[in-house]
Amino acid sequence: MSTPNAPPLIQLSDVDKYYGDYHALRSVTLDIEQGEFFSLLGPSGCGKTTLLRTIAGFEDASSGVLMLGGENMKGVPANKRPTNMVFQSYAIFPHLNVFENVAFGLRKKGLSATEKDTKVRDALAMVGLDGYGDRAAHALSGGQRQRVALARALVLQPKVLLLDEPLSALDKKMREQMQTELRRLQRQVGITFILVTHDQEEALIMSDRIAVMFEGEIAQVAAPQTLYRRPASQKIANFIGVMNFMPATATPAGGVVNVDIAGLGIATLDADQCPGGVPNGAAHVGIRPEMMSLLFYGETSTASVAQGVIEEQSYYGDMTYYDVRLEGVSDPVTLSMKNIVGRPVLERGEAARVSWDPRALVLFGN
Amino acid sequence: MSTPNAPPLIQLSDVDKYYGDYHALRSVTLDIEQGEFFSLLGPSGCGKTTLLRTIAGFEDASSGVLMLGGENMKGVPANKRPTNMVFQSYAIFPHLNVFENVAFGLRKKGLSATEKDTKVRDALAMVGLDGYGDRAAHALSGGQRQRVALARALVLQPKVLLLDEPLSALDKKMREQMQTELRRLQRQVGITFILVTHDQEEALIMSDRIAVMFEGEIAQVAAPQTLYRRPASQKIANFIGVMNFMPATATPAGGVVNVDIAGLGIATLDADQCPGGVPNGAAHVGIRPEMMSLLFYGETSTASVAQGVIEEQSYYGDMTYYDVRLEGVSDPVTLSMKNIVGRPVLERGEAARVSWDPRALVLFGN
Amino acid sequence: MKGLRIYALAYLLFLYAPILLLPLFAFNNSTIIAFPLSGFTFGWFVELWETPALHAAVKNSLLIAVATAVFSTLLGICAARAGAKYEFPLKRPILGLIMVPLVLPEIIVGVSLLIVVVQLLDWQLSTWTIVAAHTLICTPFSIAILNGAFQNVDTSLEEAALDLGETPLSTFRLITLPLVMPGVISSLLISFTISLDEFIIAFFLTGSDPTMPVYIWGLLRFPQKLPAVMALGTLLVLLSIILLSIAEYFRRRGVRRAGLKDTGGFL
Amino acid sequence: MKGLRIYALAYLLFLYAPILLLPLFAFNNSTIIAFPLSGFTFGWFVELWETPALHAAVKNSLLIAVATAVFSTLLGICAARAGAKYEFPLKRPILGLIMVPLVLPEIIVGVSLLIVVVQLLDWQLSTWTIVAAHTLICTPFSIAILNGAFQNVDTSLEEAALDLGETPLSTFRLITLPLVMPGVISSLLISFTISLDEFIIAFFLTGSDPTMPVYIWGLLRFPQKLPAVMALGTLLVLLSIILLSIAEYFRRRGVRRAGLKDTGGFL
Repeated sequence: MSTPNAPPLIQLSDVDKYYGDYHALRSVTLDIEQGEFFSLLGPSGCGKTTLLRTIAGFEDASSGVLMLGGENMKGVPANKRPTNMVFQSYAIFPHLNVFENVAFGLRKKGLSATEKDTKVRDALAMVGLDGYGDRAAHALSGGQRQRVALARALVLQPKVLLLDEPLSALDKKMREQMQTELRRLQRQVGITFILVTHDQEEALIMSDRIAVMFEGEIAQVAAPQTLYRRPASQKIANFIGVMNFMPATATPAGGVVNVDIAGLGIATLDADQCPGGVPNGAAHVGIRPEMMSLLFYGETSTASVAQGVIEEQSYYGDMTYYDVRLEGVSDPVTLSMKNIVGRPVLERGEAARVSWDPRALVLFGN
Repeated sequence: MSTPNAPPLIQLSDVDKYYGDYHALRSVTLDIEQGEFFSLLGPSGCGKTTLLRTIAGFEDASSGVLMLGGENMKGVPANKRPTNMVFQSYAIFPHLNVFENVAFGLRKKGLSATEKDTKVRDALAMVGLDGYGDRAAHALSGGQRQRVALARALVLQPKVLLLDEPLSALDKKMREQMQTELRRLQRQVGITFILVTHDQEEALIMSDRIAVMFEGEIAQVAAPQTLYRRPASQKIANFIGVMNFMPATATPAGGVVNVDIAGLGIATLDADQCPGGVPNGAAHVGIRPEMMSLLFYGETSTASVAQGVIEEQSYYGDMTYYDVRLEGVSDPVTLSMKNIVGRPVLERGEAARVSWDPRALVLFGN
Repeated sequence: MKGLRIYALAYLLFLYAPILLLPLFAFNNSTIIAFPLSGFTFGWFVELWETPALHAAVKNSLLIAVATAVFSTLLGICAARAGAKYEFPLKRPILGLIMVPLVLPEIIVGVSLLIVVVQLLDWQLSTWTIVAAHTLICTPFSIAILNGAFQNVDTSLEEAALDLGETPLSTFRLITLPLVMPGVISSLLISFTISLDEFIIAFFLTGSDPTMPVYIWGLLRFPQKLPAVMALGTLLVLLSIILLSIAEYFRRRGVRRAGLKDTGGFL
Repeated sequence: MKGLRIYALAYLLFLYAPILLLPLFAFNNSTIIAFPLSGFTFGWFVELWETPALHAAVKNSLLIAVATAVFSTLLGICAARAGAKYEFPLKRPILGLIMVPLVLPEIIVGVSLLIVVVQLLDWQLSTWTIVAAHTLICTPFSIAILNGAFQNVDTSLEEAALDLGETPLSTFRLITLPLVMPGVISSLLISFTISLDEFIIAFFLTGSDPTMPVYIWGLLRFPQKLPAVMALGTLLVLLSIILLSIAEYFRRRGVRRAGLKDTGGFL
């Protein structure tokens, strides 16, 4: 992270982008700090890749200003910008070996052969590919290609490293490993990383801050825990994980909000439980599955409790997900239980008592 | 599920399959019951698809016997077997529309046009595609193709429905939805489903029983909860979810086993905590991440407790995963905490107290 | 780059000028091919229409082209299916050797065919000897096209049909054949075109009935027939454009049906 | 299906018999082409070697073929790159029209070229008029091949090079060109072969120096020269096989490099 009074490394003000009639970016305004791990998260077609390519210089903004390191980037082509990119396809040059790929960007730096050699070697060591210099491009696995792409970009010590869904082509185990490594690498080199992803879990794990995008617009910018706990809208809440919504009536009452949840009664929420603004009248309360619990055989709870029946059960090994139909509530609610020793897994049709803490509720306007 | 004394629908005895020198199936012996949702789970190249294609009749076993509904399938071609398959690519005929695709298998059944129409309509309704009959094949989304493939197979009312990684081409949300639907469908039609998958989560959620395969061999056949809680080997434990392993010394003592875990002291385990057999001497104990807990500010526990430092933290929204270095233990252990209201997320470097229940330990021979 | 591009464009225009001149002189009211143009006429087309010998040559050429297209496509289907489905010893070299006529001078093919037919087999030269010869030079093209078409058929579609109760034969009829149909049509069109255009083999093997190119060759002895040749050429350019468009249409449809990305290749 | 396959194989053998007979009579110790063979000889090859007029024709043909290959490939690169990279009005029709000579009878092309060159432009016929004409008929092939090659180049590779500091020009030189090289070599080989084999255009446009096919045409007036033609044909079959193998090698290398599945297409 930067010192508090340094100017942001990247400043986007009112950036719009049209392709013909299609409005790909809608007045995007965003600051990204020096040294941050920043993610652009959204469904496919939301404009996140267009935004990344605009920063890289492959697309020109139709209007608006993009400042990078204090300089206006208008008319500066990709090859003159202090950014480097890791492409979704990795874009490893197939006719060059690993060393030549990594050394490619150093061609015009006027380095001696020894300096070049050292730099490439260091970059390969950094991504865990020591000794792979002579390997042909087509002999690399997916994970290795991705590392070569990283080394090739990082060897130039850019101000910003841009990553376009770099992990989407990898299988699950490899993806989890690379997530850890990318985080470690970013802490090590201290360069600003901007990651484009459609995977909310990936964004949550890796980022310092996340910008959620829908249809060319930025919907919310926040740190992972804030984004998950206090999503600004139902749409965001649904995109970042799972949330149960129940219709309710909200009555603001000085600092707090009284909420009458259909079928479940009254609860009193703090104003900070309304991240999208305090509603008045018809509203929805949301609650995450892990914030509700099943009470087993005579367990008691100081929190709110309701009676219901288990409608569906999914055993995931570490967790069990239940769809529970609560008395008086129209739609079943989904809740998750950690499978610890001695805790049974209930089956479909069994009666269930569900408890939750009103502090876990989030209130949204309709 | 079948009545207890009915013979198994499918019986494989000592089935081997060679491709030239390559030994794809190694003496597979397996019974699959009438009405079961059975999964073949394993990494790619483990022979699970070969096994499925052998049951379907696309591959001939090199040796061994395959009985289906009490009949030996030797020499019976795919078009004469009472099985139908949903292919990984869905194999929707691109030159036929949805109705024609579903009606394809009915051609030789000698049905009247009205009967055929009713059957196809019912099959489409069952998979939620009412009114899609006129849709061209190329105008379908991935999820819709998969439904057409299901309807096309189910309309023939096969004894066994074979599914070759049917969900691997779908995105995450669609995959989760189809998992629920496939389960519902199987309960509804009561046909035996055999699912091939490399996704352990998918197998756990959907199956009545799972066969885990490695390198052409069946490693374990068990119900999901048994498989997850009592894996027969470290390899299986690692493939089905995550498990921490710690070196230990085992001393069997009549019915129970005394275990000395390096750095953590003595524990006494039941014989049923040794699913791969009771070891004597050098061994490993394993424990799942969700079976360990962090103790916060002054919390106490009746279970075993150890001191440590948090080395890595991953915030997933509903859960937080911690890598904790415990005093006296060589490798860090991974544990997971549900993120409930009021529970803080600890950062890297913070001190941590970890508790676990010895009943959660599993003991493996070396 | 820009300069190079303009230069290339100019050169292309220069190259294509002769073809652009065909219609110009086909409608020019003068037997002498020279600028300035002297007036507009349909006369040369009328002359074509009123020449029975040309009609016979065209009919003969069409018959040969259709027969060649059918034979070479049938052979192409057999060879491509064998190549796509079966493994046999020396598969690559055999399929490679089939391609040899593709790159052999047609005059050599013509001469050796003539020797075989006349000197060794002592057959009468006829329309069918030309068909056999044209099939020889068209088959490699058919195989190349159909190879691509058969390889693009997803094996799991054929397996699905078997799984749904069809025999191998009915699977081929109901699934494989409709899927390779765009390739079949491409193959028919291209063999047809090659056969229709081919001169030297037809010249050697022609009996009493000349093909259209051989007939044109005969016309060239008479300078006053040149404008009629230009008119005929214009018609052939039009026909070529139509055939190309049809072939391209089916190629694209095939690509779309197979769910592949259009890589814009032509053949 | 089995019976049909055997029939197809037999028919293919029958079709290819004339080509298989070429080497047979090339080494046969008799001026008469007939069975039974009368003895083994290298004589016809020696005769070829000792004919200076043939040497001149071969040299002329090679010069024309090399020049044609280079020109049509250069044009093909420009057109294919423009097609792959830029959008311009009427792009599809223009790229389509470039393909017209591909399906036009060569005799028509030959005649109209002759008219343009001799009657309209009043140029001397020379080796270079043949080169221009051959470039005209080879360019469509070059474009078709190079189109495929350029479309297979992943745009992100070019973007990556830009991103790493290269200019568009150096990106073309360092990335694009090496990646389309297999296509370039294919295009060179195929234009070379077409030009080397082409007879009718060369026949019309040839000045004092005949090309090899035109020279062979001349030989055919003398029946006693036939075995020498067979020997020459044998050499050309060998050359064809070598060229085909090289082309196939580079095609496969290109496919492998681009990381695509080999769909077994030939061109």
